[in-house]
Amino acid sequence: MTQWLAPMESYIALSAVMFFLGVVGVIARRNPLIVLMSIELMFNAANLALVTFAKLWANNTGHIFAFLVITVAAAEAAIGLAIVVVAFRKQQYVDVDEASVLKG
Amino acid sequence: MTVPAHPLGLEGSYPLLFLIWLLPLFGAILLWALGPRFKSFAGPIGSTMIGVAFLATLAEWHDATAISGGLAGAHQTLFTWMPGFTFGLLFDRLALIWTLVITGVGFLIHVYSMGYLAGDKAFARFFAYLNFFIFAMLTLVLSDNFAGLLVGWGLVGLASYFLIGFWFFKPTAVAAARKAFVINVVGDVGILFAIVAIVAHVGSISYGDTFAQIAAFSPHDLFIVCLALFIGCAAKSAQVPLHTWLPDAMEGPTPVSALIHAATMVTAGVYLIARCAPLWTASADARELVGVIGALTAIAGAVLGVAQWDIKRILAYSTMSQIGYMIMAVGVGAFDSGVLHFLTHAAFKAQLFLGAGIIIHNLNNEQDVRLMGGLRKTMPFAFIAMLTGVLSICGIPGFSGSFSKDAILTATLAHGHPWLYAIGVLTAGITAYYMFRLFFIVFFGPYRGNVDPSDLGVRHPELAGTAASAGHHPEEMDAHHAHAPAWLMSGPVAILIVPTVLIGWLAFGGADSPWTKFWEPVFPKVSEAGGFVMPELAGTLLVLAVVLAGFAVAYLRYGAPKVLAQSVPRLRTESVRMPPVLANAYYFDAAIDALFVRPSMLLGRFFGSIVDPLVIEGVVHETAHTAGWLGHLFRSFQTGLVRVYALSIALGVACFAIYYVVIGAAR
Amino acid sequence: MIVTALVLGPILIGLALYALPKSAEALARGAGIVVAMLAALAVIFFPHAGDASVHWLARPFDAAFHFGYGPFSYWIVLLLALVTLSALTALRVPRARDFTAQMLLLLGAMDGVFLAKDLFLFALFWDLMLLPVFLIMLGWGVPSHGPAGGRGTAAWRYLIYNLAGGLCLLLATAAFGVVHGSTDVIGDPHAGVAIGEVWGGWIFAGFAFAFMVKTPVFPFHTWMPDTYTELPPPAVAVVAAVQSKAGLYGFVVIGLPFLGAQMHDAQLLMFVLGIAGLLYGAFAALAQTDVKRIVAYSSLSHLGLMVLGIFSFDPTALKGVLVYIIAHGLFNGALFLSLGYLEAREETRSLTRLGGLGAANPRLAGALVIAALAGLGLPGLAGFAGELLIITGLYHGGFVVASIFALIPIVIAAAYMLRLYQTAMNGPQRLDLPQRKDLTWIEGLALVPLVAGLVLLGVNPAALLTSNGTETVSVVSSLR
Amino acid sequence: MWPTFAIAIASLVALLVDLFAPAGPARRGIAVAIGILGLLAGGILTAQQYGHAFIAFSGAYSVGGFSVVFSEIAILGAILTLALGLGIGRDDQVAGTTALLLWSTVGAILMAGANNLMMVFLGLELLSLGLYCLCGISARSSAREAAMKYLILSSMASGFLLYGMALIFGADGSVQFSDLTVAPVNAMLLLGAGLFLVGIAFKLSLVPFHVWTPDVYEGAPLAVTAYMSVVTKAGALAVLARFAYAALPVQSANEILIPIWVLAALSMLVGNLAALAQTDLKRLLAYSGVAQVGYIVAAFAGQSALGLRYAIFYLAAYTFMNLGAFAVVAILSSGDGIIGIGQLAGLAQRRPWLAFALTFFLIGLAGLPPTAGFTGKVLILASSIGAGYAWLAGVLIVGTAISAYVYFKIIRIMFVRVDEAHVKPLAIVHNPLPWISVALCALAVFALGILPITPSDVLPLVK
Repeated sequence: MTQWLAPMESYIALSAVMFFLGVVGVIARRNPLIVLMSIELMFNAANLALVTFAKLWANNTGHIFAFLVITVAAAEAAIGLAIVVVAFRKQQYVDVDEASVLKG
Repeated sequence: MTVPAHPLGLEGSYPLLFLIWLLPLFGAILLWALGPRFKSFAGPIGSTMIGVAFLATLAEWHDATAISGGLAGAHQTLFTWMPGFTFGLLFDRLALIWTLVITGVGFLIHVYSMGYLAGDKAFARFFAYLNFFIFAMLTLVLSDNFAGLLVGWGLVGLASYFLIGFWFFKPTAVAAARKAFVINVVGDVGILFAIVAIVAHVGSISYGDTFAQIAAFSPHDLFIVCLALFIGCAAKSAQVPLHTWLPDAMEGPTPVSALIHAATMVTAGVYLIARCAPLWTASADARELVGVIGALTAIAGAVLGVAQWDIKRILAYSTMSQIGYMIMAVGVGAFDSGVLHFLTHAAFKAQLFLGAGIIIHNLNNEQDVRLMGGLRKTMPFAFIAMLTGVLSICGIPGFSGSFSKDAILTATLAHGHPWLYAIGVLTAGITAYYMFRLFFIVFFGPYRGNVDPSDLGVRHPELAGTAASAGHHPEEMDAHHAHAPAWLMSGPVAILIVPTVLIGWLAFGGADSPWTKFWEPVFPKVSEAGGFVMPELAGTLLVLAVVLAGFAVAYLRYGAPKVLAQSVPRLRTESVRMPPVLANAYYFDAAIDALFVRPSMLLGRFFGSIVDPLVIEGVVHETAHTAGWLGHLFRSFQTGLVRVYALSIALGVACFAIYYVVIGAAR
Repeated sequence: MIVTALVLGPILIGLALYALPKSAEALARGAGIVVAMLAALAVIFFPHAGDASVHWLARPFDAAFHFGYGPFSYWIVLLLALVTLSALTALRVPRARDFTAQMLLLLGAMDGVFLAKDLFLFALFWDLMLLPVFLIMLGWGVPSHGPAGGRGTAAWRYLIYNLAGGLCLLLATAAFGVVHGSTDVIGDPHAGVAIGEVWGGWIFAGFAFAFMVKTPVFPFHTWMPDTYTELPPPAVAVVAAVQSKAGLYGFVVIGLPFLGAQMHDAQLLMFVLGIAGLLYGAFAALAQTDVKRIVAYSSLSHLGLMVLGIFSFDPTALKGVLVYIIAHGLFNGALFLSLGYLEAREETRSLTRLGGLGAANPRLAGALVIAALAGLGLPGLAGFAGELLIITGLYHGGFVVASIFALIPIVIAAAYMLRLYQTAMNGPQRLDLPQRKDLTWIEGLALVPLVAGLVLLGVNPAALLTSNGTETVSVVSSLR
Repeated sequence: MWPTFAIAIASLVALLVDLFAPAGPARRGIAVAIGILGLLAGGILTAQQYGHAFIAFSGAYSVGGFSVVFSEIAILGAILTLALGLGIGRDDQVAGTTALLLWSTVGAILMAGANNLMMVFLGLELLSLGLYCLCGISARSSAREAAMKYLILSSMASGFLLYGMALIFGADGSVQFSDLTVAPVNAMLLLGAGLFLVGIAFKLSLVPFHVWTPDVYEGAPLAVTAYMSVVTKAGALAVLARFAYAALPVQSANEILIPIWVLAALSMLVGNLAALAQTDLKRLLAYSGVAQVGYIVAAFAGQSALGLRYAIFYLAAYTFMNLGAFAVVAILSSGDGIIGIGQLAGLAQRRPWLAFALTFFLIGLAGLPPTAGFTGKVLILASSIGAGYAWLAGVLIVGTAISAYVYFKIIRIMFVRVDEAHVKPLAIVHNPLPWISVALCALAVFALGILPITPSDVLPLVK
C-alpha cells in the first residue's frame, strides 16, 4: 500500500511552503487574529510533514504525533483568542503594533 | 692587649664605650619624654650627660690607642643586623680624636647654650636635640662598619634638621632646614650606593673586611666606590657643589652653628675619608678628584666670605673654606694633617662662633656687621675671644691654626700637587683679608647700631639680622635675658682659648712631632711621584707673607683710622657696589632651583593632573563608556513591536538553517 | 586551628555585631578592638601553629580549605593584626557598629588571603576582601578633590579595577587547577610544579594582571590615589598598609615557585614598569596638595621598588622585599592614622590651608614626623633596612642601572615627606584653622605598636629573616 | 508518573475547594496551601525516584537521577513562586492561577523526563499554555500586552520546534532520542536538529531568541516572572541536555551543537551589556537571566560528564539566587508594582537586613564569594577549559566583568548614604512567606557555595 498519489517530495514541498507562509504571516500581518491563524498554519505544515513521513516510514508514530499536535493547537488557539480579546478590549480595531508599551 | 671573654659572648668588653655611646641617647630620650617637667634643669641634665661622656672618653684613652695584633683600638661587637651584616663599635685613635672633640666641645657648647637660650620656651627640647645629635655623631664615628656609619650619618642629618628648624615658626628657618636635609639625603644615597657596591664585592660591610680585600675591586670599581662615598662627604661637609645648605643653616641658634655646622658634623666628611684612607691610598683618581674639589671649595668659600654682611654667614663661609682645606689634605693623602686641621678648626671656629654668639646675644640678635662697630670697648671679652680666634684661623705663627694649615700646604706640595698648593696659599691670604675685615668692622670705629640701616645699604632693613630676631617672639622668648649668669656663656669661650692657641703645638717638630708619631701606625703612607718637600720654615714664611698681605689690605680698607672715621658711607658704597655674582653666591641656588627643583615639580604636576586623570583614566573610562553605549544600542533594538521581534527570531532561524544546510551539504 | 580561627573569628564576630542595637557603638568598638588584639596575640604567641586542612573538592581539581603560616604570610598577618588594632583604637567614626563590623570582615578576609594554602581558597578570599572596602567607601567615604571627585566614584573605580583583576585571577586559578590537577599547592616545597609552556603564559598573564592591579603597579595605579583619599582614615590605614601587599605576596608565593619560567620571561617588562612606578609615584607625590594623595603616590613609588626586588630573583633582594613589606605597612599605617588625626582636627587635607600646627599640637607633630621619617627611609628605621637590602640585591644580581634608578626616589621622598610635614606643622600658626587640643593619650597609644615595630625592625631586621628567611630563600633558589 | 499525578490532582483540588471557600484572604490562603502541599508531595515522590530508572509510555518518558534533579528544581521554583506573592492575582483568582501554575510545573517535569520528541512537545506546550494565561493576570495593561507578546512569539517558536521535530522524524523514522543516536546524518536531520534547537533556545531565551524576555518579564506579575525565570529554563535545559548528551549521532554531535555555544557566548555578552542600560529591576533581572543561562549552557560545551553536573549545580545556584532576589523585590514592591532601581536608594539605612540579603544574592549572580555563584562559576570555567573550550571561559569572564558593573550599580545605590528626607518610603509586605523564602534562599546560596554538592550518577541516567 505504499503507492503515492503524488511524489512524496511534493507533500514535503507543500508543507514547507505552508510553513514559510505561516512565518511570513506572523511577521507581516498586523491583525492578531491573522497572526494566530498563521501560527496554526505553521503547525499544520508540520502536521502534513509528519503524516507524510509516517507514510514514508510506514509506522504510525507520525499520525499519533499529528493528532497530539492538533489537540495542542486547539488549546493554544482557544487561549490565544481569549488573550487577544482581553488585550484589545479597549481598542475598537485590533493591531499588534498597538501593543508596544513594553520596550527598551 | 688580651681581650677578656665577655659574659654576653661579645668580642671585647668595654662598658665605658657603651656609656660614651648611649648616655647622650638616654639624655635625649629623658629630656624629650619629660623635658618640660625639668624646666631650667633640662640644661644641666643634658650637659652632665655629655660631660660624663667626655670623662669616659678620656678614661678609654688607653684602649683606643692600644694596638693589639693588627687590630687597632677597642673593638666591641654588638649584634648581627642582617645575615652577614654585623654591627659593632670601633674605638681607635681616629674615633678617639673625634669623640674627644664631639664630647668636649659638645660639653662646652651645652653649657654655653644654658645661657644663650635661657628662658626659651623650648629650652628642654633644645637640649634633647643637642643630646640626640651627640649620640648620632658618636654612632657615626664609633661604628665599625659602613652601615652603622650611614645610620649615624642620617641621624646627624636629622639632628641638624631639627636644630636648624628649631625656631620652626620662622619660614626661613623651616626652608633652610628642609634644604639642608634634602641635600644631605643626596649624600646618604651616595654612601648607600657605596655600601651596596662594597657588599657586592666584599660580602661584608665592616671596615676591616673591606680594607683587607681592596684587591677585590677593579680600579674602576674602586674609583666608583670612592666617588659614591665622596658624594656623601661633599653633602655633609659642604663641598662644592653641594655646599649651598651650609650658609642657610645659620638660621639655627648660634650654639648649634658652633657645634654642628662648624666643629663636628660638617667635618664628618673628613672623618669618612680619613677612615677610608686605605681606599683612597689605593685609588689615585679618587685622591685627585677629592683634592681638587677641596681646593675649589676652600677658595670659593673664602671669596664668598669676603662678600657677606651677616656675621654668622661670614663664619659659615669660612667654615666651608677651612673644611675645603681638610678635604684637600685628606684627598691628597695627608690624612694626619687633615685631621690636625679638623682638631684646631674645631677649637678656633667654635670659639669664633661662640664669640659671635655673645655679640649677637648682647645686641639683641643683631647679626649684620654693618650695624655693629666699636664693640672693642663695650665687649672686651668678646674682643679677646674673637681676636685669638681670628689670629688662629689666619694662621699667625704660634697659634694652632698656623701649624695645621702649614702642615696641609707642605703636604699638598709634598704629594705633588703644586697647583693645589698655590690655591691653598692664596686662600690663606683671602682668609686673612675677610677675617680681619670682619674683625675691624665689628670691633673698631663708631658703633653703628643706631644708624638708619638704609644709610648702610642694608637692602631689607626689616630683615636685618633676621636670623634670630624672630626668636624674639613675644611669647617664645618671654624672658630672653632671663638672668642666666654671664659665666655660662663666657666660661666656655675662655676655656676654648687654650686649645685655640696651644693645640697646634702637638705638631711642632714636623716628622717626629707627637702628632705624627700618634698617627704612624694608623694611616698608610701615600708616596707620589714628583713630590717636593719644602723646608718647614720656608713654607711658614711664604704663607705668613701672603697672610700679612691679606691683613694689610683689610687694614687699609677697614682698619685705618681715617677709614674708620667715615665708615658709614664707605660701607654703604661697598654694599651697593657689591658684585651680584658674589652677593648671590655664584647663583648656585638659582641653578639648582632651575635644574632640579622646578622641573621636578612640573613633572609631578604633569603626572598627577595630566597623565593620571586624562591619559590612563581616559583609556579606562572610554572602555566603560563604550560598554554603556553598547547597552543603549541593544536597548534601542528592543522596539517593543511584536512583529520586529518575530522578524529577528526568523532571521536567527535563517542563520541556523543556512549553517545546518551548509554542513549538511558538506557531507 | 589557630589559623582557621584567625580567618573565621573576625568574620563571624563581625557579622554578629549587626545583631547589636545600632546604639551600642561603644560596645561594638570594644569588641572590635578586643578581637584585633586577640588576633595579634594569637599570631605572636603561636608562631608555630600548624596548618588546618579540610578536603573540599575532588573534581574538577583537588582543593581544600587549607590555612597555614608561610614564610611571608606569618609576618604579614601579624602586621595586619597590629595595624587593624591601631586603626580601631585610634579613630572614632559615625555608626561605629556597622563600621567596626565591616573592619572585622576586612580583617578576616585579608587573613584568609594571606593564610590560604590553597589557590582556590586564595582566589575566594581575594575577591571577598573587595566587598568590605567597597561598602566602607560607600558608607563612610570622605569626598576627595581628586579627578574622581565626589563620593562613590572612587569606590566604583576601586571595585571595577580590582574586580577585573580578581576575575582574571579566577580564570587563571581554574586553568591552573585543571592543568595541574590540584590547587592545594601554596607554600608546599614539594609541589615544585612547572606549568607547561602551552598554558603557562596564559595562566601567568591572569595572575600577573590581578597582582599588578592590586599592588598596584604602574600603569594600573589610577584607582589608588582616589581610593586612599576617600577611604576613612582607619580603613585606609589597613588597606594601604596590608591589602596592597597581596599582589606582591602573590608574585612571591605563586609566581616564583610555579611560574618561574614565565616570571623570567616577564622580568624585563616588570623592571620597566617597576622603575616607571618608582619615579612616577615619587614625582607625582611631590606636586600633590592633598596630604593623603601624597602618601598614596609615595606608596606607588615604594611598591615599585618592591616589584624590582621580587623580579631581580636575588635572595638578598627578596629578604629586603619581606622587610620592606612589613616596614612599609607599619609606616604607611602610622602615616595615614596621623593624617587621620590631622583631618579630624582641622577638617581639611589641603596643604594650601594647613600650617603651623606644631606649636599647639607637639604630640601630633611628633607622631607625624616619626611616620614621615620612616617613610623617607631614615637610616636606623625599618624602611631603610628594606631599601638597603633590596638595592643591595639589585646590584648583586647585576642590575646596576636599576639600583641607581632605585636611589633617586629616596631623595625625592625626603623632599615630599618634609614638604608634607613642614607645611602642616611648621611655619607661623594659622588662626583660620580650627584650634583643637593635642592628641589624647589613647590616640597616641594607638600608634605605639606601629612606631615600636618600626624602630625594632630598623635595629634588628634579621628578626624577620632568621625565623623564616631560609624558606624565603629556598622559594627563590627553586627557580635559580 | 506519581509526582505529576500528585501535582495535577492538587491543582484540581484547589479548584474544587475554591468553590466552597469563604471570600476574602482565607480563600487565598487555602488555595496557596493546597498548591504548596501538592508540590511538596510531588517533590517527595520525585525524590524517591532518584537512582531507579523508570520508563513510561513505551520509552517516551524516563525518570531517574537526571530528570529527578531538574524536576526538583522546577518544583522548588514553583513552591517559592507561590510563597513569593502568596499566590498570583486577586483573591478570587488565586485558585485558578495556582492550578495553572501547577499544570505548568507538570509540563516542566514532563520536559525534564521526556525521552522522545512527542513528550518534549507535550511538556513544552503544557508549560507554555499555563504561562500564557498567568502573564496576563494583573490589573496592569502592560501585563496583557506581555501575555499577547509571549503567546505570539512562543507559539511561533513552538512552530519551529515542531517542524524541526517533523524533519527529524522524517530523517530517522523514529521520535525516540535513543534511536536518533544511530540516525543517518543527512541535511534533513541537521536542519531538523537546527530548528529543534531554535525552539529550545527560544525557551532558554538565548540571544538572539531572547527578544521576548525583557518585555514579558517586565509586564508579567512579579511571581510569574520569577517562575518563568527559573522553571521554564529548568525544563528547557533538561531537554537541551538530553538532546546534547543522549540524542545526537556521536560523531557529528559537536558540529551540530557549535551554534549553541556561539549563542551562549552571545548571551553572556549581550545580556550583560543590555542590562547595563536598564532602570527597571525586573527588566534588569530579565537581561541578567539571559546572561546566566549563557553561563549554564557554556558548561555543556564539549558534552563532558563534569560539564553536565556543573550545569545542574549552577542551575540550582541560579534558582536560589534569582528567586531570592525576586523575593526581596516582592517584599519591597507591594503586590506586583513595577520597581525601579532608583527606589532602592538608601535601603541599607532603612532596611539593612533586606539590603544585605539583596546584596548577597546580587554578588552571587555576579559570581563573587562566598556564594554558590562564585563556586559554580569556577566549576564551569574549569570544565569548559578542561573540555578545550577555553575561549568560552574567556567570554564568560568578560561577561562576568560587565555583569559586576550591573549588579554593583544596584548595591551602590542601596549603600550610598542618603538623607532620609529625600527617599520616599517603600511599602513593605508583611506576610511571613517571602521573608522565609529569602532566608532559605540565602542559606542555600551560602551552603552550596561552601559545599558544592553535584549529583554524581546523573550521566548514566540521561540515556
